[in-house]
Amino acid sequence: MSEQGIGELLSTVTADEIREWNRDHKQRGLVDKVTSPKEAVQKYIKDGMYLAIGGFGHIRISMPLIYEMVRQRIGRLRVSGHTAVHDLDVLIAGDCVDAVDVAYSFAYETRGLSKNGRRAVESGRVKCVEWTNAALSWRIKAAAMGLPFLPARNMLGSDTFKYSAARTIECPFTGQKLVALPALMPDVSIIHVHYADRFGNCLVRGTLVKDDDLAKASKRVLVTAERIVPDSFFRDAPERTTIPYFCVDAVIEAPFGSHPGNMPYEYYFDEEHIREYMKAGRDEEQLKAYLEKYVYSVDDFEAYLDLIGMRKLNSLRRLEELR
Amino acid sequence: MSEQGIGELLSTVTADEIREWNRDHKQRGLVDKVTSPKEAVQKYIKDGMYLAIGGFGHIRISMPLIYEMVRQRIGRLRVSGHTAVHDLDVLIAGDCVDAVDVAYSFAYETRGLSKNGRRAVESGRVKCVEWTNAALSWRIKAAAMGLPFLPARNMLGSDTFKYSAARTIECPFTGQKLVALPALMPDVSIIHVHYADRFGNCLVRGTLVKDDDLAKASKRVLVTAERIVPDSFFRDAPERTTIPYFCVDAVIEAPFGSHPGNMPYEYYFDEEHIREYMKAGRDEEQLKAYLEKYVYSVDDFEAYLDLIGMRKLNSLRRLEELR
Amino acid sequence: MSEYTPVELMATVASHQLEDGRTVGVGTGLPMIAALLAQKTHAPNLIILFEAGSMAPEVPTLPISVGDSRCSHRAVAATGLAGIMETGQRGMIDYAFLGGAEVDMYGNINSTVIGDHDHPKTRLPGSGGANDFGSLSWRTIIIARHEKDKLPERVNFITTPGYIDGSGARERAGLPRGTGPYRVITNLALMGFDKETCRMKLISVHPGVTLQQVIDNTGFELLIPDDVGTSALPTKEELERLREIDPAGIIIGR
Amino acid sequence: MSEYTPVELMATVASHQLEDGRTVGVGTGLPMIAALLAQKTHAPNLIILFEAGSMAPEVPTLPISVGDSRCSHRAVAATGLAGIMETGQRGMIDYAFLGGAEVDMYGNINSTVIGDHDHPKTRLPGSGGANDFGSLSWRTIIIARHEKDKLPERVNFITTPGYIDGSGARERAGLPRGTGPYRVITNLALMGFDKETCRMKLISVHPGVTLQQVIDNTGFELLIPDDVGTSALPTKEELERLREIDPAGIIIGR
Repeated sequence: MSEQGIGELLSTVTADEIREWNRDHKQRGLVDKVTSPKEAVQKYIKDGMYLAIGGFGHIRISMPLIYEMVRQRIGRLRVSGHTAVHDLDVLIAGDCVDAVDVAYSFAYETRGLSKNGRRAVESGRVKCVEWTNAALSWRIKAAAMGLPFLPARNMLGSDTFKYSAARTIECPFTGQKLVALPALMPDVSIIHVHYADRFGNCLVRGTLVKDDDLAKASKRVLVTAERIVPDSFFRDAPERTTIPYFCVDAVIEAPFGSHPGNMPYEYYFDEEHIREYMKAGRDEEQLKAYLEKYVYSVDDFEAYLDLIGMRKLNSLRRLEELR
Repeated sequence: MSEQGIGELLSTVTADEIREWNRDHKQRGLVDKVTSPKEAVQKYIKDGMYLAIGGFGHIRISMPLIYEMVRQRIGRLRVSGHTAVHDLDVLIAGDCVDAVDVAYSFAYETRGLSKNGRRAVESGRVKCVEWTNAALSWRIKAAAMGLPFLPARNMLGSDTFKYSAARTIECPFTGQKLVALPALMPDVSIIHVHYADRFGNCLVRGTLVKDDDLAKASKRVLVTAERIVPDSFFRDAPERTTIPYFCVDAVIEAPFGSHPGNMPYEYYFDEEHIREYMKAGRDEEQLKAYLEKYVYSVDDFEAYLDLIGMRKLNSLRRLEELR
Repeated sequence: MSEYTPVELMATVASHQLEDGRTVGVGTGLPMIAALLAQKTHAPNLIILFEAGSMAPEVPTLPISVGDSRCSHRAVAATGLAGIMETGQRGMIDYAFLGGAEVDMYGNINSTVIGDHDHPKTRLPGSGGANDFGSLSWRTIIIARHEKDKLPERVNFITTPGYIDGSGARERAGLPRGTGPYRVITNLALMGFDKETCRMKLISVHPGVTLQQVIDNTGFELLIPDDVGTSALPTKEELERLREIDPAGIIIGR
Repeated sequence: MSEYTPVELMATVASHQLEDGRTVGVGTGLPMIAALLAQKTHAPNLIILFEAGSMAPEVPTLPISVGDSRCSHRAVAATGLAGIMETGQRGMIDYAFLGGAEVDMYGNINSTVIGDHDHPKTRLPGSGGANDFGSLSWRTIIIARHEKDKLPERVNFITTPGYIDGSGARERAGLPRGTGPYRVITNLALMGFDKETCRMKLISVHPGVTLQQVIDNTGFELLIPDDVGTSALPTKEELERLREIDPAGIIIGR
């Protein structure tokens, strides 16, 4: 008999709904999609949407779009927390988030737990449904494949399963018990990449986390890129395209776009800034002051980088290159 | 109620059997795997095995290993026919094959049907089970993912389903009818790639067909490569590794290894040679003479290339480059 | 008016079915010619997907295989069979463009076998990606020869499902809703499908062909509406483009 | 004998559990230190996999995250979460190396929540890749603090299943056969699991620690065999290597 978790499915979709969205809303032709964070958030991100973020929480995250969501006071988001770190934490600080599909959230890995994230959950302000990193990846892969679910062998026998919205099924060939993971089609995803062309073809260097599948699975995909390159970059060696252009709705040029996070091959963490943020997170007032200084009172991401300063940014490049 | 095809499952495996094979037989360490086609076939390919071939039937196929199987008179193979063309046809000519999981087989695309392949099926010498290109890809992906099956939405309502060994299932979330495709774990796969290092890391340029999944899904993987490169080639940009070394059991250097097939970015089809072969295929005696000349009476693939000649090989490079 | 061959006419009529800015999964042979022609005429932003993994290539010369290097030439992305068919499964492929040895009144296609499956009279190549494209794309366009035994009431073997046995049958079988055969192009006529019965229905007869010829060469009762038209003649420009695409006449010379 | 901290001892004891030529999926913090130490001592061909997608990297300096650029430095391949966990699901990951806030007598790990799930006393980060690694790898090695409430009879919340509630429970739940917790390393002792009952069993007590201290600081009845040994002291070479791995003492200085 099928078992099922008691968690709420924060985003539901059938296989035919996936198909019909893609038929009716995704542009196929090669059109120029270059825009700004401000316009992209205004156009594509609404209160109450289900959001997924590329990268790994504090590595290769799209900070221009995260700051812009806070600046535009987007609210009531549901967020996929597959190793969410600084990305989710800033959105929680900006009071943008109602619920999280948690795999790893509210913490900063070796740096410890986030006071801000914990406070939001422990006060009941942010609701949690439990999953795992692989489970969220496979849920996204299901939507990318146009399937209503994928089977897997994780989560079984755990409270993680009990507090999820997964079910169990039997393999039709072997009778083996498996977990069934429902497809996850985010309303919008934001992904930071190394190179993109103006149509939206993207290359990610280093680990991919799940961003190829995420781009295929999402209703809308907003990409920020360290550099915009001519499309010949992709056409000359098409095997290196991580994300094909027709998945992408907006392209934004954003050097240092993962700051204060790490961008593999480009720059390492700004530990000083992350410490400043985490320290502010201990207290609501200090956190407000942090947001006032770095988000609300700056016009855009470039003005934010000016606050950080070129000397610091260059030092992060040297740090990344182990110099 | 579950429906099921009447075709024979030519290769069966459970999820735990996949795991236990990989635990007990796949080398994890970085060891030098460079060898020759002769030794690789002697060591890893036995009569009656289930074989899968990388590439696309006449594009990026491993001819050194195909010729070597014919030369060593390997028999009773069952073969995955996901766009099988010249690869399968030569094995049928050499009487190596008993049964085929057919997606596309016994034909040469725009060049027409193969007399040799058709004769083998119509005489009852080679047995067929029906699948589709995507179905075989997803069956292989299931094994690569360590799953006993994958759901999909193709094959339904067709005689292709009826003469396959697929089943139907219901989605546990939506009740939607889906096809269930059983995992396929080939006993051995042969894959021709652009670059490999001595440990077995590989890069495939151009279309991948399904060779990343195939390398993960197979019990044994024998790789031929246009060029063997130092492992720094992969370590300098790890996102370009198509196949990680621990999937691979043997590495063979084989420039022009897809001849007379196409190798993207390297050389185009040798149409003259393919015509010679297809013409020989009209008649058993002529086919024997072809095999005698190009396979049995040459020692190895390099001696075969000498029969083709450097002038021809160089012209195929120019043809590929549209010069 | 220029001279043209029946295959050239099929190619031009076929190319007219494709819309600009849409995606199409293309099979070997005439479908490939027709898609390339559409790109060079009314649909420059038609996006071609080839099953071996190529997305939006700039095909430089006529390919021999849907997986050869001409098909991935200057593509924007190179993936694999699963990558392409998952793109279709999630609803991103608008048109599938397929050939077939037999096509029946419900648009079912046979490319597997004539005669008994296990003791075949003629073994054909099988589905390849045809069943996948035909199951997962929104609209399937089929190219076939117009002869009684190539257009039978019921195909010997359903390799690729059309409307199977009529209205609602695809959805009952579990296939994605809103999909199915859209056009059939033969050497004699252009056909579509009746919305209600899902049966094949004449749209236009090719120039120089009579309605009676069409009826006589169809192996089932073709629906004939009142407003049957005449297919457009190939234009001079179309014929020039076709001869650029296939200068050796490998396909169009057949 | 050199001076060493309890964390350094845990790291060396942990590193001894890893075999050369095997694969290990490694979590953040002490597991990472222990795996890097094993590579620099007895297991140079130990293959590390990090969940964000890195395979067999040459880690140059201590990473902050399992997904940062130090973890994919000169890797042989860079894939993603699914790529790594599918490698585990198909049986290619020999060891998983995890930490946890609570570990119980059956090796179940809690890293999700203390108190009621929906109204938690303490919210922890959740599974991350721990449930995946712990479900899919052959042998799970766990690092925990040896205190009564960190080693309870039953964890508050099973984030990552150990033997659940005893023999056969993993297989009944559908988890891959032949998998489960293998070792638990604390600041006081090294423990394994009884084959029959699947309960935690003492292997060795760390130097300077008494058996009674271990018993007093365990929140359940630990199985104590007759042949309890003493854990090996860190060697001078091991301590030197450790201080090369974490020169700032970020982990080992805790």
